[in-house]
Amino acid sequence: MKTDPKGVLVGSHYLSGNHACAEGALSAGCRFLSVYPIMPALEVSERFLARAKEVGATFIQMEDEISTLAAVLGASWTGKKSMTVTSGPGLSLMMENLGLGVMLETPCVIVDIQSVGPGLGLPNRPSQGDMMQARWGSHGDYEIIALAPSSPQEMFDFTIKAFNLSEHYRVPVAVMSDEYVAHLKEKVVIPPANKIEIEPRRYYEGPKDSYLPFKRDEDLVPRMVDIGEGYKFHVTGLTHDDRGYPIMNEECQEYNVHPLVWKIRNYVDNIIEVQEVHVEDAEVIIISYGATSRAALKAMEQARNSGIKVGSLKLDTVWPFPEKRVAELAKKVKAFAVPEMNFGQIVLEVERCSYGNANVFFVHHGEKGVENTDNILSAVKQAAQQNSVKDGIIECE
Amino acid sequence: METLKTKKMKEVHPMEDVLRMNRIPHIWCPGCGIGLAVTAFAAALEKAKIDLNKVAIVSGIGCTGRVAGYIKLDSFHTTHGRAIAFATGIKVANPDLKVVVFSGDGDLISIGGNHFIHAARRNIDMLVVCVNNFIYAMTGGQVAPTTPLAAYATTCPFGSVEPPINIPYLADSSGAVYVARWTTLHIRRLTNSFIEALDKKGFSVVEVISPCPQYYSRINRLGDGLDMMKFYHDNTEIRHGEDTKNLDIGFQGKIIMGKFIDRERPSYTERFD
Amino acid sequence: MSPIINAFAQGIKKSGVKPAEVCVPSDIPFEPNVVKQLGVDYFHTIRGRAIVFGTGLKLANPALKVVPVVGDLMTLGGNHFVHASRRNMELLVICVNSFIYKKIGGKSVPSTSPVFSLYSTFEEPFNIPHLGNSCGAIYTARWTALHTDELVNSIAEALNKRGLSVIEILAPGPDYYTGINNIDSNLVKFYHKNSEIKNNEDPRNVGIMPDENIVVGKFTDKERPTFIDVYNAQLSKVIGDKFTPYGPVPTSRTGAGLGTGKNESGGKDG
Amino acid sequence: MKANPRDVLTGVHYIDGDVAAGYGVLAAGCKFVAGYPITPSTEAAETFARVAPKGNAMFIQMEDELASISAVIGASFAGVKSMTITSGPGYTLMMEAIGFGAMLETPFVLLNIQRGGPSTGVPTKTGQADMMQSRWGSHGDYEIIAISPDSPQELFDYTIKAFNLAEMYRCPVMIMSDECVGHMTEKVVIPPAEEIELEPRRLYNGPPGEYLPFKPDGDFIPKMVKAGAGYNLYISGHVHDERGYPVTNEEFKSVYLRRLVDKIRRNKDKIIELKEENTDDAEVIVVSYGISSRVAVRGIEKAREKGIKIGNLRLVTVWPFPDEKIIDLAKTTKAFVVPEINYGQIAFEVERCCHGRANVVLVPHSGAGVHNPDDIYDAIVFAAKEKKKIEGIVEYKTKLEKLVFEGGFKLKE
Amino acid sequence: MNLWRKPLDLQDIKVARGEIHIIKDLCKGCGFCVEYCPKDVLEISEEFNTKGYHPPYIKNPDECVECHLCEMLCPEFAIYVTLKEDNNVVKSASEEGGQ
Repeated sequence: MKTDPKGVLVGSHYLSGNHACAEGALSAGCRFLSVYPIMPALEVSERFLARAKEVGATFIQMEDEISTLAAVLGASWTGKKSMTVTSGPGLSLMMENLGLGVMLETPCVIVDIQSVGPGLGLPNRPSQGDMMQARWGSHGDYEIIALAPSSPQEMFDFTIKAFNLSEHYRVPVAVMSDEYVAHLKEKVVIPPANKIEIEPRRYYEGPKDSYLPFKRDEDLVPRMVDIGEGYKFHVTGLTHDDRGYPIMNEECQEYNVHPLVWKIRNYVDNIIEVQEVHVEDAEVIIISYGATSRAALKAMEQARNSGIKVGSLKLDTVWPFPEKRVAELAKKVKAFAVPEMNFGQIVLEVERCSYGNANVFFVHHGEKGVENTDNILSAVKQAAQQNSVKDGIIECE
Repeated sequence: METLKTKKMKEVHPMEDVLRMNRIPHIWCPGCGIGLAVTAFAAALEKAKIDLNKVAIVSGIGCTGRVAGYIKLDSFHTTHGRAIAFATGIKVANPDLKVVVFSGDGDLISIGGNHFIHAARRNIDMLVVCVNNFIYAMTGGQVAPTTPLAAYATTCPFGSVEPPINIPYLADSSGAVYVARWTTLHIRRLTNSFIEALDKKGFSVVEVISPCPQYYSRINRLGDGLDMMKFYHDNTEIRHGEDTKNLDIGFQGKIIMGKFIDRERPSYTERFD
Repeated sequence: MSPIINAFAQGIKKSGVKPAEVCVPSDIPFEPNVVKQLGVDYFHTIRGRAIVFGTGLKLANPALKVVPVVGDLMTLGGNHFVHASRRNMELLVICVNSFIYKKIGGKSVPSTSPVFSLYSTFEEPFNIPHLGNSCGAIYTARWTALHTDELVNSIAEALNKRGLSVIEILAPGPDYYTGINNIDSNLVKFYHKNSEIKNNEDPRNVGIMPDENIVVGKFTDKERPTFIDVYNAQLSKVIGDKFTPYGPVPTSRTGAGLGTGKNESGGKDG
Repeated sequence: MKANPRDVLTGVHYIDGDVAAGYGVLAAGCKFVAGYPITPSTEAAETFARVAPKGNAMFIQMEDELASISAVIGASFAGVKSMTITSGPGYTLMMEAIGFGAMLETPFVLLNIQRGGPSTGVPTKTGQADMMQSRWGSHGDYEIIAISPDSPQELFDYTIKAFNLAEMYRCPVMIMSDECVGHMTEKVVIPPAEEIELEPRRLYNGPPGEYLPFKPDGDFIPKMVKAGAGYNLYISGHVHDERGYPVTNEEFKSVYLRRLVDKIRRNKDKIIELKEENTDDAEVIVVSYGISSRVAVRGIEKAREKGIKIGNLRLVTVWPFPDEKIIDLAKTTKAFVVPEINYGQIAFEVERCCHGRANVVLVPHSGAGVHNPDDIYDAIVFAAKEKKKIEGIVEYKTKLEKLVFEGGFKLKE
Repeated sequence: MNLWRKPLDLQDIKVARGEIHIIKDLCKGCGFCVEYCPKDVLEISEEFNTKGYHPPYIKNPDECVECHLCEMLCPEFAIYVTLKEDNNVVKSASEEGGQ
């Protein structure tokens, strides 16, 4: 399905990541934004609000982040594509309703502009410290999709993609950006509406009285209806059956929760997207995502110039994690270098998926500036010289 | 009796249009008043002459939180305390809908207190039904912000030490446009209140005082549901338009009921446009 | 130093409370040198939780004077304010209200984007004294940052109240990104000029309305037993002599505290 | 330091896990508990509320979980040991403040009686699906300690240990129990007070002028003072330097943040407690924690009877994860079997530390119940027979899954 | 009826008579209907329903004046009243949807 041209600001623009994100949302057909102001995500809501009237979108500033996501879930059930945007502390507060979103299988998008944590941290400095939180932050078992854009253009593209994934798999999708990308200004090309493919909502189209809100299709995703159409359905955050009625036993828990996990895990190949450069002959591969991939690609070029065979694997989709691809590559290469703006999160996943076939070097990145490649280069050099596989993650000072 | 038995399978309650009869019997204890609040609400829905397809009901967690599951509307059982926030999203995204939040005192006033006062301030057009049974019953009888001073609960084994909140006063001071309080015994007046409130544009609050025979009454030795109903009969007073600051409820003290606030204020969606 | 901090420092001095006993949990950043000059203990908490952080401090050591200074009292922390007032937790809540309202007194007021302000332009702000009063606060007052003397007196008075007191200070500017020192002086002058003092006014009537003068003054001043008073009274009633009252001996005017014991947990340092 | 006899209900009790935890809290010298009712953890809070006046302690039921945890952090800074009690959804609400507590290096304890999730899930029945959340649930980088007891006796013992660890490492300590243990009634022996060793608060005694609230001692951990004692504290949830003043310069970010993770990572050996059985020459090792470890014993015994060389590794401390131990064991064993009441959390950690040397068989469970020991036995047999190395986790298909998804089954309310 | 003056059309006035229907297995025996029936039509029976509660039975069927108070005061939706003359009020079970 093509998108509604009303929200698409066709042309080539010079936009910050945050503004590109707002444009991406409007282009994807998002018509409801609920926020609580938090640095460094403010510009998304400003841009959205400025454009809301002409596009016919709704904007509400709620009293806290808890209610923000609750309102987004409510709005999504009225048939509007909905989104919220926040930063680390806000994401922490949203976790409970994220769980509700997973349980009600509500499509919605959460944009997280990561800043340094924990606690109040540094609200105006980039970080990638919420990556594990996006996957594990709410209680109970679930799977989620998280994308990591590395430029304003990707902020635009990935926001649209996030809406599409979210409608297709009926799961909240997180766009895990960071302060650097959010405030970085670059050229963003917005294609015309007929070039933007969007995923329509998976509506139920049967007789009204036989609608079952959690009856799963072949691909384990149930179909939705809007509020106010006379379906009179019931949904609950409790463990429920197909009708959405709570049942408190082991069998129902299995029946309800296992498909929540399967509907993502069984389709990882369709969901995951990675960008690979020079991996064919690489001895060392830099695995990166979000803003760090900007430095990673630069470091790769620099290392190639100095004669080290380095490749790059950029994770567009961070969750679900591209386990298979990393495992394949691990057999071919000597080592992975993983630069992250945290003290080790995705690198643990890389360690897990390399199955002892390659060394894993962790580069604590960002101290000298996000685009600085010194640390990555020294890690890459170290990695290229290391011929035996060591136990555990090797941390580069 | 014989005839009743033979006809039984065909019998349907007149409220089956608005209730999910296939889920009833419900989970509430014998003598619990939540069922009465639901009866009154169901009766009001039938009498209010509104398009039932356009009504959404949202509940939080707790005994009253289960109400959404028994009413045959588009119904949502959400997280603890977030019913109003969830409903705000529904209402703002689609202003054509009538949104009702049906939840308990702990859910709406304790953990959801912030959403309650903010929705009242914004004057989001919704009806909030707060069933007040003075205790957290679903988790086994913990002290609630409505538990009267010196009443017992499991987390205040020596009597509650916190003055209870006056829900109508809180709603009034935050800007609600319609505030009423009834007990479950005053079922017809409660029904009429629901009808009025459903018709009202803006944030309306109806507090329903309800017996909790299994926890509140048992811990405080107040008898069963029927005893509580008799208590309501003897110790209530109707005072329409009473100043909301006089509506505190003491332990086994007089309960003042009535319609206290009925005013006009532009609602959120009106202001937004 | 900003007028608020100045008034706070003088208020502490005037009240006779030792600054070392004062704890200030706050969600607005204070400059380190400001805290040094005040001589208090300062905690920069997460957004909206200053009051509950203060509740923890107070209950763990009832000898402390806890003064939550909050910038977003009524947004994230609204519920905590309601319930702390209801419990009558012994706190002095200083609410630095930096709402930005588009039009006051017929004149246009400089306003940033509505996303930055705590209230969107099409929403009515809370009447904080009224809300506080309705939930059970024993002392409510509102001043602009330029009502210096009144503010100092109010702070000094409220510091010696037993129970939840709330002082709303109208001071556009400070929030958790710009800090307490960053006051928009033009706007606060404007507020000061367009305000009118009405002490003991019914808090119900002091809502801040567009095109009307802002009512400032002291609105509520009453006595009610505090949370710890009621706790001690109720438990001694139920348990009897075996019960050791919690906290230090209250210098009670309300007569609710019956305690004789000393506080074991907080104690010596206080 | 010994426990105060007034706080210790010495004797042999027949109580459930929640109550045992409540007694443990008091015995550990905790003087402040803030909580909010949530099934299935309420009994612990109720117990403490009942015994609190005996120890001159304060229990307060706050308006929500956000308030509870913030009050607990505040109380800890006022100088008393404090804790909160919750379950899944409440735990999730506490996430922001847990990170804040970690940032301020606040000693406090959190008891999480896990239930079936996600969202409201199955409130009255068990689950173990918050394990990863306890480590990763808040934003930013931090480390915590998590303990998983498997009996009411352990809930008592490890509650005390949790307080000791919290005071020693100045970090949040989570007791990740579950509904099954919480509501299991067993014999609990409470020793006399003089046998209970408590870790006192690491207080600074020097003059106020020289005190730096975040200046670490040799072992990475700074000393504390009580609020209101004249030290003119400046404590900030922002990234801060040793004085507690906010740092805005990015270059110092890791200088001051690093210690939050290092103080746990470098003291790992001292923190981690494991229970091992026959792991030296085992061909298959069962790695389990909490209630699953008790269920696993049945499967293990059955496997042993059949002549399989089987080892048992029980994680008492789940976080920090015993990486080195698993790495070592992976060198000698063929496979790990990980039964847990979720669809794979700790199993991922085991897989990570195997480095491809041993297979990892996950025996999942939906929650709302415990494993069928036969499932664990079958998984052990499978793991023992499997000759080749399998990449990735082998997810064992449980009897429950077959029952529910393979034909003819109808859900009953 | 006690009337202070006999209306002229007394012959034409009919007091509405109701028929009470009890769905016994839904009853939890709270006794609200018995207590608050203005005409004392109902009484708790000795028999048990499938859940082990004592449902009410209709003691004085002719006394019912179709006031519906028992229906309104039943928290279990287990009792309802129809007008005796008009049996069409009873709806068919087939309308019950959503199963």
